[in-house]
Amino acid sequence: MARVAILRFPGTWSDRDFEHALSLAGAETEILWHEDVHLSGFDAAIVPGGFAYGDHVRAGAIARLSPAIRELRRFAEEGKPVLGSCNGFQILCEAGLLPGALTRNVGLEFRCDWVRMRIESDATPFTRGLKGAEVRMPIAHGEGCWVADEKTVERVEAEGLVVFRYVDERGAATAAGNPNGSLHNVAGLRSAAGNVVGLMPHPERCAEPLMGGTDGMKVLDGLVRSLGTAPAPLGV
Amino acid sequence: MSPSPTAISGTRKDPDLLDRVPTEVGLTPFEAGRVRALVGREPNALEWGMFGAMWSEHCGYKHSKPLLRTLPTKGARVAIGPGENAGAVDLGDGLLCVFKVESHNHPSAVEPYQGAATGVGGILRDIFAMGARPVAVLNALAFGPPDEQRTRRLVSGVVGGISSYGNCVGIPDVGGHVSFEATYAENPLVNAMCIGLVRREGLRLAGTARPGSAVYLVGSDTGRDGIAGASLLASFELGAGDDAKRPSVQVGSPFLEKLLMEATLELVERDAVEAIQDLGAAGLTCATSEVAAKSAVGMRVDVDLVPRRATGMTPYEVMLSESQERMLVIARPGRERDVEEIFRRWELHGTRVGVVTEGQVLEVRAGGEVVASLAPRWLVDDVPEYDVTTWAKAPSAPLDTPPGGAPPVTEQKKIGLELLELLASPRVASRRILYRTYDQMVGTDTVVGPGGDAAVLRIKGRRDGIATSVDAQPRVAAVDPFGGAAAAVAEATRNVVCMGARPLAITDCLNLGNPERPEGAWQLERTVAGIVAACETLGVPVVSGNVSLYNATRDPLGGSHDIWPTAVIGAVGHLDDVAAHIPVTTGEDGDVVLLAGSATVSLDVSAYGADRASSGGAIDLELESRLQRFVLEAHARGLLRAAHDRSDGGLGAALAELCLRDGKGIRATLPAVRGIDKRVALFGEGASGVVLVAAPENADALRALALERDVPTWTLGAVGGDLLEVAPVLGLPIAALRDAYENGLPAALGRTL
Amino acid sequence: MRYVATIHVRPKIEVRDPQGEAIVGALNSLGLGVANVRTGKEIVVTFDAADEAAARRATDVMGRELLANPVIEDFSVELSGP
Amino acid sequence: MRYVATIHVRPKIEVRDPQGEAIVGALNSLGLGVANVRTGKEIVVTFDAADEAAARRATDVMGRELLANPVIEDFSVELSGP
Ligand SMILES: Nc1ncnc2c1ncn2[C@@H]1O[C@H](COP(=O)(O)OP(=O)(O)O)[C@@H](O)[C@H]1O
Ligand SMILES: [Mg+2]
Repeated sequence: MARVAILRFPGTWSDRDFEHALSLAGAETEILWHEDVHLSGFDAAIVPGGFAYGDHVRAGAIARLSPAIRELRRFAEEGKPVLGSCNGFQILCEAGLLPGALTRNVGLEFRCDWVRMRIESDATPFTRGLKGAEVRMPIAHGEGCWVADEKTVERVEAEGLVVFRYVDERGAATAAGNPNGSLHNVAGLRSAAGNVVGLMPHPERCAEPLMGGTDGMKVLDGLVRSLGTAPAPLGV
Repeated sequence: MSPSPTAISGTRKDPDLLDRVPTEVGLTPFEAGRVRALVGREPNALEWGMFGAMWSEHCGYKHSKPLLRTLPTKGARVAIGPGENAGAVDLGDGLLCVFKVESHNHPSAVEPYQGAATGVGGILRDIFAMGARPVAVLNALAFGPPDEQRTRRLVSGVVGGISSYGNCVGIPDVGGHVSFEATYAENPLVNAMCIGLVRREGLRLAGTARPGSAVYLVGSDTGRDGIAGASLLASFELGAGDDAKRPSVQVGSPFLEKLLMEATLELVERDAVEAIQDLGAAGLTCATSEVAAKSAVGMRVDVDLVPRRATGMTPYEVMLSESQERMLVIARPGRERDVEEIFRRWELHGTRVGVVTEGQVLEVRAGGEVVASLAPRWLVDDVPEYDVTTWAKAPSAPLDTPPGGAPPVTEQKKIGLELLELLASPRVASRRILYRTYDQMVGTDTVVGPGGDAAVLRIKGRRDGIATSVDAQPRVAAVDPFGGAAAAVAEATRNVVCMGARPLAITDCLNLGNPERPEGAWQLERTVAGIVAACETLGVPVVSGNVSLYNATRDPLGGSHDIWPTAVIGAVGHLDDVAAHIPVTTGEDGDVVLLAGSATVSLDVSAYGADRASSGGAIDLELESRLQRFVLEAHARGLLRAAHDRSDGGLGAALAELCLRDGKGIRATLPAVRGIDKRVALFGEGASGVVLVAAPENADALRALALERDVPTWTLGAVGGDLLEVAPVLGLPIAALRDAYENGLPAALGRTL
Repeated sequence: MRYVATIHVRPKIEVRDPQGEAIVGALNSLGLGVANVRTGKEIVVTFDAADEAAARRATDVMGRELLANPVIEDFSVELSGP
Repeated sequence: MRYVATIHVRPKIEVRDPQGEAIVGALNSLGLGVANVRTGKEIVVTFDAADEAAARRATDVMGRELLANPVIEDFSVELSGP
């Protein structure tokens, strides 16, 4: 069975939610405290949502100093799948594992809502075969506005690193579909190698019908299938 | 008898101080006499301070306790009644649902953002102090008119504070209530409710500390913030002369709260603790004396060991500081290492500050000396009680503020336009602009979040679930405190019923004015009586609650008006199968739309408004009870497609909200009730009304069941089309309804959605 | 006339600063010997005023009415220009 | 030796500052003629270092490693003490 590590920093709160959703996807999970993160023996790692260290200074800034990040970097360099959602995406950007930075939503407010996204890259273990698909997932963040300098933005687009892009009801990447003012409607990115993926929305919150949607299961199921050992997922 | 500590210098020498000190800590001469009689000597300044805080209205419930005893608190499903940090109901199979509502009105008036944030922090601690994991928060708010600058600042601050705190800790906000009425302009209401879950064996109560056990203080360092703030001592001038300038504003740290919560729950899970108590009002004084009194033990605390945030703090300041995010933890003997290890791993500052002792004395030490020595029960159990009914007096003249509030509609417009205006009005319009700033889904248990009649939560690993709603009926209460309180209980439980859940119990927060005035006393008495009557008839006990008195508002002439008596009621209901709740839908094309319960409505205290209210719209509690049971039975028999409570905005708003769920139309006619004007029928408000939607093949069975259960029904029409049509008075496109309903509040607050 | 004002907003000394507390911990984990941290905001405003006295009055309004919360924060102004 | 450093963190000029934009609107609604606002942070750190050179190195570490994100922010340091 696929073994997935879920990192827990002081202030993380989506750890249990991922644990539950991944168990539905047929993965074996373990929550690791950030001070004792040893990833050998794991097939993939999740950096979940939350307010690590209260998001003080900037979201993810203090978490970046944790010993867990060194281990995560090593793990990512080995080509192992890493998924950061919400605060996890912020931490991955702060750690330099993904380009750019996440700043305060242009509306200056925390926003909890459902958003639509188009999957633009299937060169990741999470989105294989999903290119072009439109998905609906919840967001819950106050600092999800992705920014970068012009050159980085160009490179990100040229290399096809955008994995998730906010779209409106008609499927267009307009301001109306963009909940936080992210440049180019970026909702999620991948690393050049494709194994590290971060996104602001919460796939673990839409992994069963009772939660109002199942598109998140596509991403988690994609991971488990890419690890090649999964039984058929439950509940979708 | 307790050892007599050396008096803090000054107390005895200066005869003037003898009377000034008790007054300054908020005690009346009568109460000071009681203190002296209990203690048997002249207390020192610290001891006076401890009495002042513990005997304050906030901690001691002086004016409400006798009335609160009349509340029905027993029931087959009640696991813990009032008296603990929170109450609890039994969900079966060893799981308890713990919940409570708490007010933070005064702090929020002073500093809306921090006041509301620390209100959320406080109620969370009440829940996890019992060993329960918080799974949801709700909030009930009341503000003045939204077009006023002051209101807008309060709304932004309060909602921002709630959102920042709850989101950071990671507890979903699943529902609430917001009133906008002039009466709250100066004195907003900020009530927060929290729900937690705990296995029976994990429950921790305060009364289980045993002599010899170590006492730890964990969490935030103790600062000078909010020294005795809860005892209404805005500026207590003991000690250094700059005390008055110290803000009593407390700044919360949700990050620390999250760590404190996880550490506390781990302490309980590993069974390393004997008792836990959160530090709230009156800080260390309250926590130590409550644990000691409830456990019938004593406690020795050395204030020198308390980690401080400020230098030079006196024992008085340490004992009465209300710094946030602190817990008192009584370790099991032999488990001190585990306790300390858990603190350390959660990166928390936890310090041993004392020990539980045999004799029933709370002894405070500083600099190697005893600086206070009091029996805990004096502070906790011997609080004087006042029977407000002895001076209660109904107001002789009707209220001078028309509770309808809105200007009377003199020149009547087209009724369709009136409905749109009503949907856009602050009393009715969607609260989405506020609750979308709250994380509603963290925890992945929210099956129905804000926006439905009640929220629905699943419980992972189980089939059953919880429904919860928090409500208030201030306009009704303004003219009839009894009726308003009863209507609030009815609405909260009815909202839960509209999700298909059986109400198990309620929690209540009594937000009222000055109980020392005859009218305030009368309002308090009538409010409690209304809750009692509704609870008894509806069969729901009260398991927890909170009282916030002295909510008063100043008028331009410098006089002081109490706010409308506002009972905020939080209801918790149970669903055997959470997946089988009544869904938040409009229904299918051709489905039959009915009104069940009561068609007796009036514009008197409605959102639509009337020039003068003559009555508060009496509630027939027997009918309410039959209605709730009927809806549940109809749902159990599979007869319902949808249900929606008729509340603010009357039947017109209820039908419009039903249409907006799926964006489907409804064709309806008004219930034919003799002598009722069409505006009254459409916009009038009254308790005990639910709009039901049923598949055509079930409609007859539904009506037959209603007849059998003695619940009147009126067939209104059918789902279909893309208009809300109420023949013969209006026909409105869904898009227009949506625009009015969604943009109404942003517009009123001067924002864009 | 165009002026530039830098308005410094700081929590009052006796008010708790949880962000500062978190930074102390983080900096010490980097091996620095940090005793205390206080965090504040700095708002640089470019604006027009008739003269320096008017500019000072304007910055005072900015601080009092909007940028600082008088209950828990103090502010100070550095004015430059025109 | 004890030093006090004030570290100013400002968004890079090309990065959008929505908070600054909101303040422009709010200040203008107070009737002030505001052209532009940029918001930054100001962190006052009290810390120990062997000497001034060490103190400067320490503040550099603070800014680079934690207080400013080079992708979006610049920082500057004012050092005083011991
Ligand atoms: N302050 C709030 N926070 C979260 N949700 C709220 C708040 N106020 C209202 N709501 C939600 O908005 C919906 C409508 O509220 P309300 O008009 O009071 O409904 P009802 O009349 O059915 O009680 C409910 O789902 C309620 O939970
Ligand atoms: Mg309501």
